[in-house]
Amino acid sequence: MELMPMVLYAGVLLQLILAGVAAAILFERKVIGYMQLRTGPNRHGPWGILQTVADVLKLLIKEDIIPHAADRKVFVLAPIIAFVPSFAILATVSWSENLYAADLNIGVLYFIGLSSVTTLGVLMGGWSSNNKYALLGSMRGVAQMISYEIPLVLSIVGVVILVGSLNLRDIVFFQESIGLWLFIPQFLGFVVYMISAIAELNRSPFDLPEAESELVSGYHTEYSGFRMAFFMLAEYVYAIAISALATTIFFGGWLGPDFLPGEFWFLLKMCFFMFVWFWLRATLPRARVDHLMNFGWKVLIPLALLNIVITSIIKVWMG
Amino acid sequence: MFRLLKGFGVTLKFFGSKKFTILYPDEKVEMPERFRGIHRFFPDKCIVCNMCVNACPTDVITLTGKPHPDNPKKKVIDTYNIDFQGCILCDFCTEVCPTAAIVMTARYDNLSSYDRANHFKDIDWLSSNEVYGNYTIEEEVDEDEAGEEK
Amino acid sequence: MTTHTEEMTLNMGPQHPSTHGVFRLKVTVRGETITSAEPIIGYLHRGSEKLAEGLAYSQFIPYTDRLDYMNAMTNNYIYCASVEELMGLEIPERAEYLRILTMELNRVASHLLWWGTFMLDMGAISPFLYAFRDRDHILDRLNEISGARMTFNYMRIGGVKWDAPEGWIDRVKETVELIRENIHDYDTLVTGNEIFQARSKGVGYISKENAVNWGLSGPALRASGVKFDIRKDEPYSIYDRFDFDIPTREEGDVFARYKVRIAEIYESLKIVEQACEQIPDEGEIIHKKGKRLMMIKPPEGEVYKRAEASKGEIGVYLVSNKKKEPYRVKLRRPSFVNVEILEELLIGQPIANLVAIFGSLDVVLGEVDA
Amino acid sequence: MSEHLLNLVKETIQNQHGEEAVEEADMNFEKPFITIWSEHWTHSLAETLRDGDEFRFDFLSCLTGVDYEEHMEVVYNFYSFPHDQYLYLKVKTPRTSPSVISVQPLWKTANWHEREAYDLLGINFSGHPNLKRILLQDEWEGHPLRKDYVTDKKAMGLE
Repeated sequence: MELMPMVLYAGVLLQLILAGVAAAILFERKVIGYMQLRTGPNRHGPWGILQTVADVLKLLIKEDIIPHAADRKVFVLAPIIAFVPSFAILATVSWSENLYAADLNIGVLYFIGLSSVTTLGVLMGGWSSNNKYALLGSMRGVAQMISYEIPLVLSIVGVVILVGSLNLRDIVFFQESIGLWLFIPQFLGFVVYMISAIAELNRSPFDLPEAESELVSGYHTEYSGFRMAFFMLAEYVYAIAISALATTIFFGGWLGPDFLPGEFWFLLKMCFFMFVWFWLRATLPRARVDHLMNFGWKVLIPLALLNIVITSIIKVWMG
Repeated sequence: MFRLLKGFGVTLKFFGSKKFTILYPDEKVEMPERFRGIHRFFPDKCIVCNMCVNACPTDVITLTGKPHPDNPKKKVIDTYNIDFQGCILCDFCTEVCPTAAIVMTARYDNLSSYDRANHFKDIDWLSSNEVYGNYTIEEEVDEDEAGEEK
Repeated sequence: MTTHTEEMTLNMGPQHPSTHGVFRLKVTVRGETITSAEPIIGYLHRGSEKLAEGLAYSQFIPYTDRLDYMNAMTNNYIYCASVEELMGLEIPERAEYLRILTMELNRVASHLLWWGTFMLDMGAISPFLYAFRDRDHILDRLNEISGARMTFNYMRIGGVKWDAPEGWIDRVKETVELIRENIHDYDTLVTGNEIFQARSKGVGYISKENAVNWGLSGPALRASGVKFDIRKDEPYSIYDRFDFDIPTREEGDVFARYKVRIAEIYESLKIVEQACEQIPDEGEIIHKKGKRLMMIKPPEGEVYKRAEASKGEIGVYLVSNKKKEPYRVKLRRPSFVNVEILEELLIGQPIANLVAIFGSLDVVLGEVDA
Repeated sequence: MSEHLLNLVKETIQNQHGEEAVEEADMNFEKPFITIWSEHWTHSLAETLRDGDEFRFDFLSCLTGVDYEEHMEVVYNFYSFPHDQYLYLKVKTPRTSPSVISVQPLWKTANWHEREAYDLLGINFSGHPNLKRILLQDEWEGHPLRKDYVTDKKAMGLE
């Protein structure tokens, strides 16, 4: 792409993503509210539609507090470092057959590689706050995100072996050609992906870095106002990105019956993933750190490896 | 092994079931007759016997009386104050009152204010506090019914 | 390059999201492992015992509401019962049944609330709201009979304040049915959950000897294998007329305390049902001496009376010197005693277990600080 | 049954500390009730109560202090799970410098009970590992549950 359309695409996408995050937060609060016999937000706008807008506005006009004892430069930089990669990885997502930014032949690698930079933001935020809860939270967060990065990558390897390409668009075309979404032949990989994605996102039941009953608010305890908003934004953009990736590689991307455009199917599948994550949050208690680590290293990684072995055998055997 | 999956069924069941929330300022909980809400005072009934002041465990009631204009042996109420900063709505004042001059309404939501000093309520406020619940007096019942019919 | 690690002092509270009120726990941690813990209390101290010395006997009843505000009926009861014992009052039959009904309903409400907040500590948010919904049904019933939702001030020396309103007993029966059904759902949601079991089984073990020596009472004691319930072993009021079990567990861990409380809800519902059947249709509800609120003067003497509250053994030690006011009231608050064991229990545990252990003891700070 | 226990405890104390050690021994609401002076309340006696075969008072239900103006009393309410029996033990101590031995080493639950009694009544429990204020703040003056404690609002500067 040329520079101008690229900038334009990024600008439009940013706006859409912001709207998407606002919708996702509302969606989350509504879903969880309904599951808890509440109605969720309902004061701002019909059906509480403007609730997130009001929240964001409130965050933006709040006083910008930087704790006296904080490491100022790192403290300021941390939310940005956490947010930027979560947005940058969206470049490779192909929303439909024709709507995409970069047709990258190492799309999967780019996606996974860049997203792990967020870890750095978490660590920086937790360390620079000079707060004990934040420090513990960020330590937990980093340990968890690094550990779960491995099963996450390994679970995708099975798909890559089957398809023979790292290009996200090729993966969808492959699914179109065999007429089957990959979560069926790659069911084991899919399960491992779903579980480690939750841990990657620090969402319930693996939300240990921000376990509010233990660590107040984890690594962003000291953040407020728009810096806090940045962390929140990063978290939700990341949730959107991960569900976009899941949609692409396991659920056939934009594929779907013809009477509706591909973007619609893509969004619908993403919504499904988001709903599952909210559902989990409403149902499960929080896991404990050591259990989480044990589970990641002793269960998920062997499972993912097993999946790779099986896939390779099938691939070789089938030709 | 996967008994945790059952939990998803439970939350999903609640997802579709009726919501329990009461949208507070629009709809309010109907308090039962006995509900111990904020007091109402009837100056005409009061015989200035000081029972409520003695019975109050938090000492928030203060009152003074003045001689009855017709019968100097009797007294009528002059000032009557409750300091709601300390009132714990325990109902002892109404329990000991021999003439039911101080009663508790079913109201619970008209004390909020921005200033603590506003919680000091005098005889005017207390006697004009709206009455509903257990302690309706005859005339007001008629008025209420008339109002509903309209 | 040399590295060294140091211990870190971490303040949990008094304004921490999971301290159940204003409770401060000063812990030192090495990494995430607790090396020492010191509970610091008193942030909610209101001097109840001193206040009692300046008030007439009846006037202290609303203050007992504010000790364990989740289970105020039993507090009401034990205070009134100790004065009654000093005075040697006979309580009318119907009043006794009303007392049992309200106390047991309140116990269910208290256990439900514990269940909700405990699960919130464990990171599950939905149970909290489900528990509050069912608790509300009970609070509505208690509101109908006593005129308040939490600080009931319902019992009087010699009886109870109000008789049951019309149709109340039937509504209680309906509520019991409703709650029994719902609890089953909640059980499915939580008890079988593997994450929850992994976090609670084997965590916070208290041995039988330790539990007795530390003076634990109530569900915490029974979860350690001591089959003791004051309602059964030393029946007060008319508890000997009802048929119910004392749930006990041998494990002594967080999960055992959880199971004991859930089982106790079922037992309490059983008692409520039986009381609804047995209650006489009408009758006096208060002894005639108790009717004159401000004129209660027990004879000289002292008495220690205890009862089974939802958190454990609540006791009142009352000294009377034949005046209008009590000479000395000592309140043995179960939470105050139960929370004490924390300093020993937490050592060597990771921070994530802290909230589970603390939550499993079911502590209400209004009661700890009196 | 309970009277038998009362005599038993009485004899035990008299054996350990002489005939006049027991100030008062009575039944109070069908429960044995014994008063002794603080110099006779010793660890060996407490240990006998906890471990002696007839007593086995393993549960210290409540510990409190009372200010009787001419003297102070610490009241122990013991319960025995194995024998299902009670004992009230009142330990008298002079008001000027009230001091009683700490039973914390025997019943761990006594730890906070004793701290509370120290905090509110100013009774000193010798041998307590951490005897400091528990409910009131550390710099509080006086002991509120003493009968001569000034509760006047004006004197406390609240009005």
